[in-house]
Amino acid sequence: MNLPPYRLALKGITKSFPGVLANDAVDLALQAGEIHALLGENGAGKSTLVKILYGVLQADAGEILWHGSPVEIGSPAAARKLGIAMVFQHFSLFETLTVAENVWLGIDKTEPLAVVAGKVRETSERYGLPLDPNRHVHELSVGERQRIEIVRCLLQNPELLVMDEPTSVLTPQEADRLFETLRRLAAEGMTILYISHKLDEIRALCGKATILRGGKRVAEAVPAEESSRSLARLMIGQDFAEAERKPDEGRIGAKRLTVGGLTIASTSPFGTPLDKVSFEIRGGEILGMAGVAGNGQAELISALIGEEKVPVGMLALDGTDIGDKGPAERRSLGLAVVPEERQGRSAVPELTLAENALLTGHQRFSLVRHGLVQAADAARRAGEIISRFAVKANGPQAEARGLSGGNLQKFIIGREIGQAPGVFVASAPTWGVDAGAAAAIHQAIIDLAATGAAVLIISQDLDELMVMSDRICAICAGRVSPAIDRAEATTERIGLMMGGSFTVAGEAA
Amino acid sequence: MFLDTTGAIIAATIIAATPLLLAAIGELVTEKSGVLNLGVEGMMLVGAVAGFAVDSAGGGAFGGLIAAMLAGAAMAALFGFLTLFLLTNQVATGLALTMFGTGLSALAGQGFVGTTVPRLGKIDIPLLSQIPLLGPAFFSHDALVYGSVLITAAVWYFLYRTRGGLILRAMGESADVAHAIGYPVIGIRFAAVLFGGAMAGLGGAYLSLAYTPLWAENMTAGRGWVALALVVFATWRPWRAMLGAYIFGGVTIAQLHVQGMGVSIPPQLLSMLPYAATIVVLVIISRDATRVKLNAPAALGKPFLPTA
Amino acid sequence: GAHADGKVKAGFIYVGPHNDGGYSQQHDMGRLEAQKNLGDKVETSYVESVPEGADAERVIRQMAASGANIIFTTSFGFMDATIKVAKQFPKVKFEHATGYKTADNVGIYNARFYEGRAVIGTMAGRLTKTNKIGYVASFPIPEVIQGINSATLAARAVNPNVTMSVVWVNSWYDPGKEAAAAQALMDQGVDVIMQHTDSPAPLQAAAQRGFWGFGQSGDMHQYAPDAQATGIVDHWGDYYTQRIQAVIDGTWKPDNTWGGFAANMVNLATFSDKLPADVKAEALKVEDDIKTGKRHPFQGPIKKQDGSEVIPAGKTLSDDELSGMNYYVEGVIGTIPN
Amino acid sequence: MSHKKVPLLRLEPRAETARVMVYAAPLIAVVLTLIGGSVLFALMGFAPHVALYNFFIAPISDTYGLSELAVKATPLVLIAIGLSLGFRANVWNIGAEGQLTIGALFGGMVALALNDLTGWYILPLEIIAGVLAGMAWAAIPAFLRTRFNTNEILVSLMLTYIAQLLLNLLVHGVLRDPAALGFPQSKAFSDSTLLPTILDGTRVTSSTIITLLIVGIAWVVVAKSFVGFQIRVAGLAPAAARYAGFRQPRLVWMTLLAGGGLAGLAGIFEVAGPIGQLQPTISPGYGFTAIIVAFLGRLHPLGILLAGLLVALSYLGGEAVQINMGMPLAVTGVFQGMLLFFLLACDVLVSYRIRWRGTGQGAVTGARAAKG
Ligand SMILES: Nc1ncnc2c1ncn2[C@@H]1O[C@H](COP(=O)(O)OP(=O)(O)OP(=O)(O)O)[C@@H](O)[C@H]1O
Ligand SMILES: Nc1ncnc2c1ncn2[C@@H]1O[C@H](COP(=O)(O)OP(=O)(O)OP(=O)(O)O)[C@@H](O)[C@H]1O
Ligand SMILES: [Mg+2]
Ligand SMILES: [Mg+2]
Repeated sequence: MNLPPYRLALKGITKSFPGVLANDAVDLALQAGEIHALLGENGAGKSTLVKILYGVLQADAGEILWHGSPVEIGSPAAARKLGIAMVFQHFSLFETLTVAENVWLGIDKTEPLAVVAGKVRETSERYGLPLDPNRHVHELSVGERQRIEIVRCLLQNPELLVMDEPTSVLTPQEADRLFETLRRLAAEGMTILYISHKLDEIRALCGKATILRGGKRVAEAVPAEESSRSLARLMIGQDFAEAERKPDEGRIGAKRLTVGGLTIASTSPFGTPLDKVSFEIRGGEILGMAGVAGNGQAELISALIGEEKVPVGMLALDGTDIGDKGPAERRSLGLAVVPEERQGRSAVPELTLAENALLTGHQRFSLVRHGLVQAADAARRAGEIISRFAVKANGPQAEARGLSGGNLQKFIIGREIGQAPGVFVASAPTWGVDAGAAAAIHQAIIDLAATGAAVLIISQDLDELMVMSDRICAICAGRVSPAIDRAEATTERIGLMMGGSFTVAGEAA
Repeated sequence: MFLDTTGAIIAATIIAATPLLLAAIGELVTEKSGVLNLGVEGMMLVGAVAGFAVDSAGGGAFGGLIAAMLAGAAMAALFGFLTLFLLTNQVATGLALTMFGTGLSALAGQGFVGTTVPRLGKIDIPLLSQIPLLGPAFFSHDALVYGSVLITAAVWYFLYRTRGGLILRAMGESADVAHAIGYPVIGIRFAAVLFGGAMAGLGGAYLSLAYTPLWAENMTAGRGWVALALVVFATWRPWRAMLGAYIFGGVTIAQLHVQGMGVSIPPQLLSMLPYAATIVVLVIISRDATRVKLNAPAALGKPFLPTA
Repeated sequence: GAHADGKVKAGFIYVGPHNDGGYSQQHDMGRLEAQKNLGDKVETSYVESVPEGADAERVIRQMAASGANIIFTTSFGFMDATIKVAKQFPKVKFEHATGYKTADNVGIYNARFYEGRAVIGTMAGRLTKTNKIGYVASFPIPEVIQGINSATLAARAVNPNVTMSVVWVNSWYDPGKEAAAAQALMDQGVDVIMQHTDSPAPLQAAAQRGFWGFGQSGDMHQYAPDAQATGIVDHWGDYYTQRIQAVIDGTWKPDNTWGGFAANMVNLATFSDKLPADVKAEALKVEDDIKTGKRHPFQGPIKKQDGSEVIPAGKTLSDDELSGMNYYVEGVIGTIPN
Repeated sequence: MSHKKVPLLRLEPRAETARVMVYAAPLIAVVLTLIGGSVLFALMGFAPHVALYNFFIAPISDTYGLSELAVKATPLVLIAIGLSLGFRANVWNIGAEGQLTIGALFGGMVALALNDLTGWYILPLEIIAGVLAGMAWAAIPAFLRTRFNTNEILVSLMLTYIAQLLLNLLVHGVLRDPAALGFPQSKAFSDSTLLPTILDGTRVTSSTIITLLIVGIAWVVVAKSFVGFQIRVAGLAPAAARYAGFRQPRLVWMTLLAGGGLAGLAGIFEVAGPIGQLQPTISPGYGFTAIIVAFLGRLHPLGILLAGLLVALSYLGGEAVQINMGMPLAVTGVFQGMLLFFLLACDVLVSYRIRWRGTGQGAVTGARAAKG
């Protein structure tokens, strides 16, 4: 073997957390100019592996070879010095600082801020990722925030760029543009290690894939030669049932959720106000709402939950005005809403699953009597959810923070669906969730709709919306487009709607 | 006469505000890094006694000030070790630090009761100190008064004009993010805590070496708590902390003048004024939630454990 | 009631630290003096910084239970606690300073500090060039008001143009605030500072400007050797010696002692070397006149601020009238708060 | 930013809280305090074993001592219970001292107003007045926080100074007993306005029983009730509380009022109990010490009860070493601080394992196989 040494080789990387072996003797080898996918179920150990590579975590055992020689990567600074850059799964940006300041903090050169700002502008333009270096991060959309991360990496001219689930927050058009950029970078010789749950993307973009399961490297594949389903099978290790929507047979019932001219200011100073949002959903119907994060979804979810009251006449549930009712009252009337933030909003990480069942289930599961919590009942309910939705957890007394993202999401969806809501709203129900778990969640939602519930799914994942929805609309800059039938929906058309090209009835074009 | 009195009131205000300002600036830096240290009063007391001890042992005023900073920093190091390395609750640890500092300073100060040291000397700024009204008000003070303004300016410059300051503010924004991009969060926070302690110590020494050159148990008389309030009052901005300290000092001095002129208002009511004024200003400031949110360190008081 | 070892145990309860450089320290010096005078016949102990709340009773009781034969409780706020514990320990003698409640085994004692203030008032009247004297005061209680009035009367007796400005700092001990109060007074034209608060800060503030000041509680000479004209020194040593001796002798009876110069309970502090000789001589003369009864600090005629006469010429204020004093005499600026 | 070194000491979160450590940690802390205290006392020239005996054993070696422990611990526990509810919900009331003062003041004013009457209703009235006054004082930060978003830590702290000055003003003024020769104190409370003692020869009153009752109630609230659950959620994850529909402002109000009410109750208990009148000083800092008690008790009612007793004992011990050994108060202050630090520090063992350099941590180089 007289090939030049790999640009990067990992040998036998092992990392354990209390109770979990996150990486178990993982090997990985990357060559110059390749785009390499790292695949695996939730909790397979992908992020852990790349954090070790970037010096955020230290492996318990194993070896890292950079251009063939062993290196110790003690900190991100050390990684950057070698030429490794990384875009994190969760943004590592400081909200109250400016774009330039964020970039400045993430690079090691001690150039003055002004110089860095200039370079940000220049680089962002060169790669088609426009950014104003003087804006504060909290003012920016999610897509723009991601650009900061990428530009920050590019400024260091890295030899290896690691991206952990970068496209989950982008519109299809934005994602396409990102892929172009990545291909160009690879062509210029950069190595890219790419993590995503979107298998179509992987197949289009990556030349090779390493697959992790339970912390072990179980396979290597050429994505272009696989189907999404076969890749998923490799990840899960067994076959799984994809969610299926039966053709609509007399499903559509009476109007259950009516949103009419919903206009509210955002409570967060950096949010998007809602502007005359109108739509309605009938029993048995699933409405999909596409949109790039930051276009008013958060405000809409918050208004639907009841965290923010809305004026009379804008929100009705089964014909009853609920605008001035709080979350608990709405829930008892049969409205269940699942926001996209799991840890800390729809679930409390430090509490047990039983207590998390109590969180929203106390009324419809009747878990409180005479002001006292019925702990045994709560545990029983949590147990039911766990078994019905195949949540991987050590029973009802397990703490929520110990669950992987996908499993916690199954538990939350299960908790809400278990309360047999008449109207069910979920935002990004399968965001960052692996294929198997996503299928299970989809199926549960479809089954709920089949019982006559009205469902709204807000998502950026067009594939998900295409599979699930009867009708699809889009949200952009606080306005919601009219819904179109799924039959008429194409990726291009929805992409345009997400970009704001639509006319709302009664408005000038 | 009127000019003289006004100048004198301003000068007295500045002097009364200086220990508050020093302690508040230190705490401001500590809090900007995301750590809430309620032990300012205790650190001030230990600083006051250490400064006095070294000065009276022949170390001179300068030696005393250095000692005060070291002593304050040592107390802060104890706090930092407990809260940053052992993750103890910051509120409780800060309060315990104040109790401990009160006892420790009393113990250390036993030999110094009833003695005095030369008061920190005044430095008249040439020419400027000759200007009527402004001269005596602003340009005829001891070194630490000028020092406190310079420190405020330096802290402002550091926080808002240097990379180090940006890093420090970033720690207070999100320890997790800072850790993820590779900053030694605990080390930086520890340094900020030490700086806070050193400044609190200096503020304490201002009392025992300049304001009233003597040592007495508990001589800070609650000024550490006022300094804490000033930090929030200032929405974590150095210049506003200075403004706040001067307002608080001004109200305190003004009420004494009012009494001296024979206006008879119960002294208790007058003594309430600075506290009531602080509440009023806090309310006015915090009504604009956005502003507060932008300036308040988002991670303030939150424990941080790096994953390793 | 001595112990088996022949020693009488005497306990002291202080409201501040035993070395506060002021009020409590003077009591502690009294304790040490008694200890020295009585040698092995007595064993003394103290508890310091006892809060004037629920804790006082426990500490006093603890002291009694631990075998003390006589207990001196040295702050006004200990009065009721003393009475309560005294009831439970009829064999133990109690002495309470500055209060007014007595019992079969509780005596009271205090010093006529206003006598000292007549001396320093006289000196201040002579020393002021601006004819404005400043007074840093703690709380508007009769004892403090007596001092303000006594000093004002004495000052105006030698210099009728003198006025007295008072600033209440609402604390017995807050050096910073006391200093600020003195500064404020001086900024308003005062050039002699008196104080009825315990820290040397007002005196130091006066010294800083080259003005005269007077110490309080203890001799504050060392804080400002030039500026302390003199001061009022609480002196409890003689009294404590006598009372403990009475316990040793078995002659102790509850008493109400209010002593001044004559009883050696009030002393004058070291005089400044810079003090004009005539002023010093006059001061010593006033002290002597008061000691020998030739002069009373509250000698009629005395007028209130509004000009109304409190006491006509030829009469003096009785102890009862003094104890309830709640007005300013002519020459004091402002009115008493409350 | 340099290469990261393996830190000398490192905490590793436990997968689950360690049951054993819940009880062992305080014991370890006490042992460490005994060792540290011995060194301190020896350095100061006192025989360590005598000092420790006087600190921890002598004060409670007879019934009277035990009764005094109850007297001292009662306000601490009462206040800490109230504060702990708030702390659980991230409501930082550090102004209990002021709420205590106001409770004592207004409860005391009712007592003084009814001083010449007799009747069973008098005590309840003054107690209610005390509680309501404490609540009212805590309502100020509650209102300002819920309405104007104002930081309650500072408002409640500033209000403490104002409360003390108000008390001072009134006892120097309108509430002053005319017979007290101008001294700042009110008339003594009459028997009908005083809490009767429940043990002859001691100062223990029904306040101690009521406090124990409140500890019990608080336990039910915290451990069993839905309100307690809501408070916990609000503290752990405010966004989850909003999502679930637990009304945040209501919880802020509730916990602040509970804290203020119990502090006010402690205040009226003090003046209608051991003090027996209004005077400028009522509390030797109970409101602040109780904050530490609350944390030492891990915000749990039963823990608070134990912590309150321990802290109260350290005060009695401080008095005992002064009387019996002539040890200056300053030394006991340092010793107390040491005790608190050790207790706080040892609590880390409950949720974390301490790792020293060299144990359980491998470097990337060297393909040492490690087991998870
Ligand atoms: N800091 C940590 N402490 C304890 N356990 C952790 C920690 N970080 C990760 N884990 C656990 O290690 C395992 C691997 O996690 P990792 O984040 O690497 O998975 P992943 O493959 O990135 O999953 P996802 O697709 O959900 O992002 C999981 O079981 C996770 O719960
Ligand atoms: N070095 C300096 N010397 C004098 N004044 C200064 C200096 N730096 C800032 N200032 C002024 O002092 C005031 C307070 O400064 P600070 O930095 O605390 O707030 P700021 O950043 O100006 O606040 P904002 O952004 O809300 O206007 C401002 O008016 C600022 O312009
Ligand atoms: Mg991941
Ligand atoms: Mg600025």
